[in-house]
Amino acid sequence: MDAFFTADEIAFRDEVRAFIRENLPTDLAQKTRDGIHLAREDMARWNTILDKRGWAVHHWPTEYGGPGWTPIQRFIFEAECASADAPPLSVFGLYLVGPTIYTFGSSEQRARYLPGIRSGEAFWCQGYSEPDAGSDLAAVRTTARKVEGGWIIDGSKAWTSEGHFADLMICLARTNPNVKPQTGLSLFIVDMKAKGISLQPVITIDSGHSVNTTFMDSVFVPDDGLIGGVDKGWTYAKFLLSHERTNNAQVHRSRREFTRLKDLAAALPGSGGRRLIDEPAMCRRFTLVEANLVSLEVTVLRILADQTEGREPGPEASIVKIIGSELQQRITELAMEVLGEEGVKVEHEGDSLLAQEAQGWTKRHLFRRVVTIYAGSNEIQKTIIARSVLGM
Amino acid sequence: MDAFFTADEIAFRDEVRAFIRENLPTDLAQKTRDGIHLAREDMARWNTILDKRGWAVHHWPTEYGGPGWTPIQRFIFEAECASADAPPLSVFGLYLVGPTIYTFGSSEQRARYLPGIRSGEAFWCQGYSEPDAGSDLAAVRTTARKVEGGWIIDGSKAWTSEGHFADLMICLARTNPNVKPQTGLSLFIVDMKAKGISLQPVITIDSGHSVNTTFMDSVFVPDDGLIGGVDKGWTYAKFLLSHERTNNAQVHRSRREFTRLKDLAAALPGSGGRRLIDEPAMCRRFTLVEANLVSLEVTVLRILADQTEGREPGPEASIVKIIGSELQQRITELAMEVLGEEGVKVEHEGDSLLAQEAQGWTKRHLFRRVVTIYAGSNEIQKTIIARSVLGM
Amino acid sequence: MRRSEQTRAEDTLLRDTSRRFLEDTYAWDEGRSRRADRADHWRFAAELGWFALGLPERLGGLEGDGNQLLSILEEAGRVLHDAPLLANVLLAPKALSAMNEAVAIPLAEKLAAGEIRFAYVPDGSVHLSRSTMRLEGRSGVALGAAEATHWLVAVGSRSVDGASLLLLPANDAVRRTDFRLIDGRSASTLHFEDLAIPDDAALARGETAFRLLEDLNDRAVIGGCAEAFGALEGGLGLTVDYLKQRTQFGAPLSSFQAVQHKMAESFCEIEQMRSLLLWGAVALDASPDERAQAASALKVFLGREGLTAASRCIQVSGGIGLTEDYRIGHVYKRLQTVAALFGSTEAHIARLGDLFIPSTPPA
Amino acid sequence: MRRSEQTRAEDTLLRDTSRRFLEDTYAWDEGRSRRADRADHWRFAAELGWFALGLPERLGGLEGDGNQLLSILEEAGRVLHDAPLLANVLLAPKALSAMNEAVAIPLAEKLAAGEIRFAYVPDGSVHLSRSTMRLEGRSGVALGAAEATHWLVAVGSRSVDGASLLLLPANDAVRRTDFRLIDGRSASTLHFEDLAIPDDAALARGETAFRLLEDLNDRAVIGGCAEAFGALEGGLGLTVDYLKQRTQFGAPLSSFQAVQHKMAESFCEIEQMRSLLLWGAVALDASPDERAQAASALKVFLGREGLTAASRCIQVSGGIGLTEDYRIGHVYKRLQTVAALFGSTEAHIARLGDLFIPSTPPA
Repeated sequence: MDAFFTADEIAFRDEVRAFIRENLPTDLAQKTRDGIHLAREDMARWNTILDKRGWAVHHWPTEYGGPGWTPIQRFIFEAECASADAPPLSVFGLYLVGPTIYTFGSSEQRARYLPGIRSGEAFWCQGYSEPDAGSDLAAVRTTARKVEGGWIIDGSKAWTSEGHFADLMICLARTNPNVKPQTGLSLFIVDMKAKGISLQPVITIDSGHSVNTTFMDSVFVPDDGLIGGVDKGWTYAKFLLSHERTNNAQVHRSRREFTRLKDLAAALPGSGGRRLIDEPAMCRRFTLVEANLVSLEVTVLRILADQTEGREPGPEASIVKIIGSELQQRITELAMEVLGEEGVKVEHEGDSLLAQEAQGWTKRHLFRRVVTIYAGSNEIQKTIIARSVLGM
Repeated sequence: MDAFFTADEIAFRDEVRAFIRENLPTDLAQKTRDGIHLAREDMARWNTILDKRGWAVHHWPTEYGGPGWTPIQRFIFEAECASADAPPLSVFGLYLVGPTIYTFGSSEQRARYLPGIRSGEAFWCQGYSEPDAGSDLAAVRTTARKVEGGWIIDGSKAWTSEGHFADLMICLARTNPNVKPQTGLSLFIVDMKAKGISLQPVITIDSGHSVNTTFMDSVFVPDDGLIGGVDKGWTYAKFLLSHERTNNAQVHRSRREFTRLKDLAAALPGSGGRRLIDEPAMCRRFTLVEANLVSLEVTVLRILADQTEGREPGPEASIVKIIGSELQQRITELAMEVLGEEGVKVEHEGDSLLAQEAQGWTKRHLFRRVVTIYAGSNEIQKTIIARSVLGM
Repeated sequence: MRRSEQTRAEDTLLRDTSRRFLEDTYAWDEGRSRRADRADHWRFAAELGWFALGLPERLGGLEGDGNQLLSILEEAGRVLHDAPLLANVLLAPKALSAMNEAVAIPLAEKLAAGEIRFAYVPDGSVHLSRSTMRLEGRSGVALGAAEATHWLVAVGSRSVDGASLLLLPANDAVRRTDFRLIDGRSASTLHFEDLAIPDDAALARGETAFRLLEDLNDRAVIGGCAEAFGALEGGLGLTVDYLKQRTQFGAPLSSFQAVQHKMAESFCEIEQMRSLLLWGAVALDASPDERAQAASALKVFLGREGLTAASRCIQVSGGIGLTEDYRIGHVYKRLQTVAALFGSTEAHIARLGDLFIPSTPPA
Repeated sequence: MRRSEQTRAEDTLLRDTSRRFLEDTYAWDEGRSRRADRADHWRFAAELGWFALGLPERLGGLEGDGNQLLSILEEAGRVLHDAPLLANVLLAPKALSAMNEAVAIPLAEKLAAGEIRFAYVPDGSVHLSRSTMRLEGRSGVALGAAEATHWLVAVGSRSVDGASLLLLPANDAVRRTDFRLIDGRSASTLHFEDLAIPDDAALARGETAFRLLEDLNDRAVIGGCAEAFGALEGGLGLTVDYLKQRTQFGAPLSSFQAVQHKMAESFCEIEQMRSLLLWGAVALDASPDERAQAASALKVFLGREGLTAASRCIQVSGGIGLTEDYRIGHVYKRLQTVAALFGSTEAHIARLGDLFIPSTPPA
């Protein structure tokens, strides 16, 4: 898809590519290839390397340390990082908390919390969903009660990803029970080491631990832990969801994984002396995924191009979550066909390419059932499209 | 699937097969292969031939002229008729009107109307749907007003298939506007030559004419044209829909058409000196349809086996409309890929096999968009399954 | 995709003018003729600059880009236009650009003025003997060949050596079978029976011709998909409007969640197709490999997701969607037609596979 | 499918007894061990007649039919049982029936009593030298091989000439790699490294063995699909129950039309799979071609529609569906496992294609 990029952008890509080649530790790339839930220190190491170059918070405004890139440059940067197997950056600090704080937080909060996110020293988790408020955030029951000098928070949060190693949580809590459900919520910054917080690991179907349930029993949050105004939390949360439209598509990760899968199928033997990828059914399935993946890539590019030129993204922005998540699942489903029997083993034997690759794919395949559910399930996205875009 | 049949049933199949071989006129078989909407006289000719053998109304009770077959025998008979390209029998008289009249009609009505259906001399059409009551029959607006010696019917009926050559209509009309919508409807027998009836042809997207809109302007129906009790029409209509569970699957027609398509793809050249059907993508697509078609066949057989042994069909009966109709469309979609450019021509050149087959397939392909809509759209069927079977 | 403010303004003007003209002259009504290919409309289209847009300046053209050219075809598709615009807006300008200027300039002038019409005659089994300059064989489906004054004939397109691109004046000596397509357009098969052609009829031969034929066919694919896309996008709008009006079970159909989700799915598919068309527009002038990938990806997407999106529109419309008088069935037929022309869906899947899966293992 | 009243009564008794036993001993709870393959349960299963059911009378068996055998596997699948029932209920009885009675009778007696256990060791790349009676190569994934007392080893299954079926006592001289599968079952790969075997270990050779191996593998496919079907049907019930309880946006999830339709679609797929299993049950004893078609059709359906049905259950369950403590993810993993064993989905598509598309044109 080179036809989309200007000469300056191609030059920028070369610069990024060269930097990554020289600075990405090979062991980090290997861990990224092998694993699915990376350790905190591995993510932090890469974050620090990027921060030194000024590239860690690549989509933040320059006043908060961003490099001042256009959305297209960010696309190129992210694509290059993914294709080099660079570790993912911690999604909550970078994409959710940072923009929340520099948009709605006080100047003290900005000074106190943004540097840690930028450098990779501070890890955040998200406290929005609850056991009885999954897709329906208006049903949040966690309460924050005003006391002298702060707030007392009580309740529990579900699906706290990375909560077990996070330093801080951005937490949605009900501050006013007497108004309609959406308007009585506020956003708080909660120290994960505060008294009264306990976590219970949630093991997911890939047998991994990246998610937790967080219990908050009379957790004290000082006054300066409130973000923006009281009872404004819903507005802030919605703003951010509509602001960050393309990250959920995970287009770069999908492209990288699809390329790896293609390489694997080209390295494995198929029947009749052919490579596996040359078996007609396999080749056809790869090709159909390619047609869909390239259409996702262009869709994301077109949203970013609009943003680059200062136009608000049109309704196409609401579809990338749906098509991006479905594609992630199609890629891992294809992987299961490529792996065959090896794909259903928990332990793998030998150091063949197949054995090396199998475990990661199997875990990804299972864990990725989540992507059509989280961040607003695809059913909810479809209702949004029907109502807001099609006016039904 | 021979494993499903008893030796007696295999013998019965041979008998049916021999009869058809000897008695089905070749020109009728040819017309069935070529056309999609058959002429009345062609359907009638075959009906008469079957009637002489006592096989025309093969699923009616013996007291009304049925041959006393088990449901499995009927399955075998229908499969053999389809596979020999016998014309379809007129569906309304045989499957809808006949059972309605022998179940709910008076003995005079039975004596007067059943013989004509059996012999193929009388053709019926159905007057249920209306322009504003498609899937929602409770919205029927056609009225029947009691007058001396009969009823006056006013209103219009949509999608009157075969109305332009039918002798009689079975018509749902509102006899009581003062009760809830479902309970104020009655069933009438309307003479299509009665004063006040006019038809407007509806050309369907295959450019064919099989459907009409029927306008009824003060049409007089004598008292003996009312079937059963006043205001009982809804009950009767529902009873029949639940009684005839497998016909909508059109499994025999699908099997026959799929076999023909397979033969066509085996006769056409593909790339690289292969037969078209031996191209891997084509072979794979045929195979996937086969897996679905065979599962439909067994599903229908299993419902019929239950009926044969006097058990009420279970919930599986409600799914054959859905899977049968989707499969009909998949088969004609595959046909469009087999036909290539020839499939989008309205006129065809030469007398090659491809040219001969193309027109029928194209028309079928277009017209079959209807099968997921009519007889209770597939969306309505899914709601029924969710509510009645799954209790949601 | 990224365009200057000025180009954007030009784009908008072109699209708006085209749409107004098409809606005025080509409004859908139940009684309308299926063939509205009228000479006065063609001349007016020429006045709008549709046929000059794809021509380079040196041939007196407006040197419009891929986005602008496709926007005309999209708008034509939206009203289910059935005149042979594709060959004259997108293909003939390319072919003329490849010709000797002395011959090309007068032809370009007449094309731009709407005085001549080209038809693209895809290859079927056409063979040209180099020694005798005689043409033999049968063409593929050629849209608008009966109404054209000039034929761009693809010959021997399956091999580099046998390839030629011919420009022939439309000619009654060539046996022609005319037929309608299910989407209402007229087309023909040409039968060349030992036809002698002059030396200068061959615009290109051998490898040059082979590349040019691939280019033309990719343009036909991309342009055809643009027409289909316009039809489909219009069809979704029509369907959603109908759903808002149609009441069943006491509520508008548009209020049922299952119907809403079906339309949202079609919307997603249509937006993806719009993205692929954006790629197609820039790929028209990109490397042959990128152009071929964009063309085949579009064709595959149209033949699968595009047709699914259109059939969903028929499904939710119910009975009316099956009638010839209503528009949505014609949208479906337009898509089905484009899916069958210029290489089948499976053929383009195979081609895309060849392009993106390297035939030797990665190093 | 059609059965006498008495057979129906027997079927019901067998199924009810099996279900009660399984639910009692294998009830799902969050803390349960993933491996519940206990010796006392095995003996009780033997007392219920599970292992005698597939044996012919002449071997002291109960001569149950395919429907009855599959009903046990379905019920075991419903509770996500992870002991190696498949080989002992469905495969070993068939292999014993093919053996010399003198050898078979004592083995059958012990199988029926639960005193020995068979494992089916599918072919990987195992080769037997006829002259030296030495075995070389690597097996496929063998469920329960580590716990078995006897191995039924498929050798050279790709050619008529090289095929053998061996019965080997489980043997520490054979290198074995043990591993768990994602659905919690234990399995192994056997590595034969120039292993000498006695002459009488070969139950069959050549064409007889080839046919027997195809039979055993089809049985493994059909039986595996029965287990998967039971899991899936149980999973749908669990999901629908959950949807009725779970409230979002002020209403039970089960009241949303889009959710209802998704579950209806899964229901349709499950019922079709039930039909194919009925075919599989009669096909166990039908002609090799019909058996192969039924087995491959089942496997294809499981690998496509079956997995789709299961993933829809996870989707509508939301977050809880992703947790290891909840049952639906294990249903999905069971289906995924069966889809990968005994030939991949694409391999069975290819096989079904070979079976139903004649290789010569029709006359």
